[in-house]
Amino acid sequence: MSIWEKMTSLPREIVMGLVLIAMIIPAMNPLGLPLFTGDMSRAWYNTVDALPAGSVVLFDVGYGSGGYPSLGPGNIAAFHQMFEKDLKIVMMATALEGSMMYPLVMEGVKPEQNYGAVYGEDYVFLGYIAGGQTAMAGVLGDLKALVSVDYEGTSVDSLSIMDNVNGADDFDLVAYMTTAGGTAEGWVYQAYSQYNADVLGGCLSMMTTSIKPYYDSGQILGIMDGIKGAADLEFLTGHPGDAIVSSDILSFTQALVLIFILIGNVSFWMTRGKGEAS
Amino acid sequence: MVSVDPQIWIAAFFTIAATSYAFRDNVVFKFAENTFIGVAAGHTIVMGVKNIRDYGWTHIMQGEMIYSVAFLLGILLYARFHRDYYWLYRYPIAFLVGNGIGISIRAAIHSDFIVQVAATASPLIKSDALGTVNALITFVGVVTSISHFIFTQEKIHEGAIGIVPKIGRWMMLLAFGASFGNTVMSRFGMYQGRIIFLLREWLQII
Amino acid sequence: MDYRRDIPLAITFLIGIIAVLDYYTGVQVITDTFTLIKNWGVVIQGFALGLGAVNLLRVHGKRISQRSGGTDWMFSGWLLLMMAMFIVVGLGTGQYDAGPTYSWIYNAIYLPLGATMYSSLAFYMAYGSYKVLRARNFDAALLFITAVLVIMGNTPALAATFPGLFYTREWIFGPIVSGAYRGIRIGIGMGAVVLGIRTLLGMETGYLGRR
Amino acid sequence: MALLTEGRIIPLIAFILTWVATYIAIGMGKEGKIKIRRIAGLDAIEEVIGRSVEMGRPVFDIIGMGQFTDIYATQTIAGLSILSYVSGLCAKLGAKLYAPQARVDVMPVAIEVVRDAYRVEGKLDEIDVDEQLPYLSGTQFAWASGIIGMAARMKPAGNIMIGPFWAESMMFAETFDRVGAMQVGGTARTYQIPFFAALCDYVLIGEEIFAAGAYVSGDPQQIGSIAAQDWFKFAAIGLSILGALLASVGVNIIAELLSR
Repeated sequence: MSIWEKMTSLPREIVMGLVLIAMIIPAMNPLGLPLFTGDMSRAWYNTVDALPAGSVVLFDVGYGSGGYPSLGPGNIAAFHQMFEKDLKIVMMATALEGSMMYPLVMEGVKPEQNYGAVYGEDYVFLGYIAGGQTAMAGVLGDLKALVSVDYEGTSVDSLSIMDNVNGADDFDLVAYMTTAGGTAEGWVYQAYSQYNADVLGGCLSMMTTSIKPYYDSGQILGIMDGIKGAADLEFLTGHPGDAIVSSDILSFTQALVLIFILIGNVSFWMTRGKGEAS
Repeated sequence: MVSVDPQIWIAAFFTIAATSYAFRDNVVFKFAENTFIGVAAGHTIVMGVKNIRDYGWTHIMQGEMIYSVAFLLGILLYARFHRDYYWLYRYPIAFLVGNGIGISIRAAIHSDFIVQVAATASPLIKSDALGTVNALITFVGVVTSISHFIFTQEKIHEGAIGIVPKIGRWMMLLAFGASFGNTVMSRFGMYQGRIIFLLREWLQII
Repeated sequence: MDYRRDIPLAITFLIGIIAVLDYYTGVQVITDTFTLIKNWGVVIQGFALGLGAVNLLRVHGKRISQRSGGTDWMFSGWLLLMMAMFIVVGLGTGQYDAGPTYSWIYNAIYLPLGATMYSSLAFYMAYGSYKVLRARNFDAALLFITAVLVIMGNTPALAATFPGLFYTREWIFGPIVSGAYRGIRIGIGMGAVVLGIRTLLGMETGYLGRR
Repeated sequence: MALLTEGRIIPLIAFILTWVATYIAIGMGKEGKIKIRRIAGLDAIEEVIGRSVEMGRPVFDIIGMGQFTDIYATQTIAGLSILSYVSGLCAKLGAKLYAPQARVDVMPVAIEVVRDAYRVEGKLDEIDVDEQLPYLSGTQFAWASGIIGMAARMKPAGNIMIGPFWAESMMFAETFDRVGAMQVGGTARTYQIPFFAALCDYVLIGEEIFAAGAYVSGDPQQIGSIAAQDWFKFAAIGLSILGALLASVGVNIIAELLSR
């Protein structure tokens, strides 16, 4: 067996083991490289930045543990910006695990300590609402007919932030972060097509291409493109966190993947016609 | 210093157990997988009950008895497990399907068809050369990729005009490449969170 | 009339039509009716969340009672135990997902499993990219070019050294992705609408089950 | 309050037209007035099965984890149509078919479909559904590892994956590629198409799976729906070209009209 034949089929354990090492090294020794921010995340940042203080945002925590490593850091950065701008945030979850993500995100933002925000006045979490698009339509339609308590069971009538919030017309912005294709499209259908609302969407990088058409046509005003978008938001808002740390990990792992792709292709062309058919 | 918090240790164990599958299927992974299915189902039940309480029961408590119809329909879902009365579950399913379809297609025709076509029907000539080139590429991409999915007119896939759907296929393959590349980032971006957890919270070396 | 079949089809049609009319018309009585339908929908969906658990109980309960599949039944027992633990802690405290004990077990067990299960595909992805991304024919070559360019642009260290790579990546997400995916989006949208209409009209009855 | 909501006149017209078009097209489908072009992927499927017969190794047909009650039902139905076609060819040419199952509600239909195909060829005794259409698991990773295990043991010469697929698509495509199987993949879940496009010898992109399913099944419902969608695609192309040309010379009439 020639060297190229060996190179064309390296054992999976070797490839995967090297990838694991490539993740651990940069985590221990961060490089702190400069960051280029993408169009879509800058559009997200600018849309929020343009809102006057006191504007009300409807925010869907539409992901669970599977999406947390990618979307959690972005969510924290997004909330930093919103609290800093003195916006009021009405949060809900269309994902089953969304209500478990809420405390994790809030631990990262600490709105009481950092911004003097008060629960019930400046932000509220309505909890998980089942039904996907039905839940979205319910909240945007006649909110109080559907929701009467927040996620801890407190009556919404006793929370001042909800006094003037009855449906889509009272939200100045609808934003979501999700791992589900149906949720990403659903908010466009229910918020944009139904109420012509301003929508921002955050999703995993693998979904970005599929919801990009909505961004091009102005149905979504900004996209937070997975971990890259999260790093952009951390950078733009000036609150560096896990996403920027992960940039270094991405550098190492993806560089390694590129090397493997190169090996794969060179060895493929060198052995072409020799063993490929069998 | 390694963590002494039992919660962190349990989490670290499950992180490593779930990762092990990528290298080889094994009994520890099987244990982790069964745990995962169990807790996911448990969590779903908890959220289901809370959902019924918050959005159904509270209404009934406030005297809106009409919500008891929703309770009846909800309970009928479980008729599917009965040998003779299984067909009763079709009533609530029919309700959910009608509502789900109605609520999505009424807007889909606007979001996915009208707005998208309107966005394509925009000037091809922009103020700068790059803008014009980009607009042209986008336009060609839209028209040719739609034409690729026309199945009842054989003629557009033959002869000289057959190049149009073919270009559509090539454009889509280029776009899929971009999607593939982004997915690589997506997966690594997700796993890095676990690495940071293991090193920071469990081993406490960063 | 077959009340096992025709009534469900009529329900689907009626509810779907009210949803559609609510969108296109401004008649108050329709809007009010549809608000009620939506709110009922949320409640029924809450009930539907239990279906999966009942299925699990049936499958794994059978496995345990038959002691089947070598040691498989022990795993089944563990699975049901874990399910029971979450239910007891969640419902028993009366605080559901907002309770501290529930948070503790969630963060110890569910969170690491959920976060790792899908992300460990990263390793597959790495090996897959090595085995797969090969310019073996024209189609694969097209995919290969943009995939490699996007990975390079997404690699912060490379982009910092050669900014052009980052802008190339941004450009690919411009006209190329926009064009092709808009075409795909139009197709998917119309497909969904036509299927929806077929279902409302009772031509598509798969959801009724095949028994 | 106005009877019709403002800004929704064009969407309403489009909606009614879709309704009418679907009705007419399905009627035309029933009368056999619509012809669907043969998708190149179907020829590839024949080649996969022929190759398996030559090599004396089995063929896999995976239809995914979709159910009849979720929004991917049409993809599952397309997958079942293809399964029927594949099992017919396997019966005729003498290839051994494996079609592992993941859903309890789809499985009985799949078994019927396969048995019918073998019955038509008069070879019902050559199929053992318990062995060849096993129920693996309804859980994603358990199902994936079950199929990966089967593939590693049996070294199939061909693999056909048409239906709805999730993250397991990459695992399947990679595993079957490793054991040297020729693959045809197709799904309308756009997120997963890149993996099939990269790994399979032939890929059916998005709606091609519906056209392929309709072609092999000859079901007027499916054929009619495809025709109705085609009419709208022509409209989209026409409006786009006309609109873009007019807009380029400063007449923005189409985009304005569409926003009514």
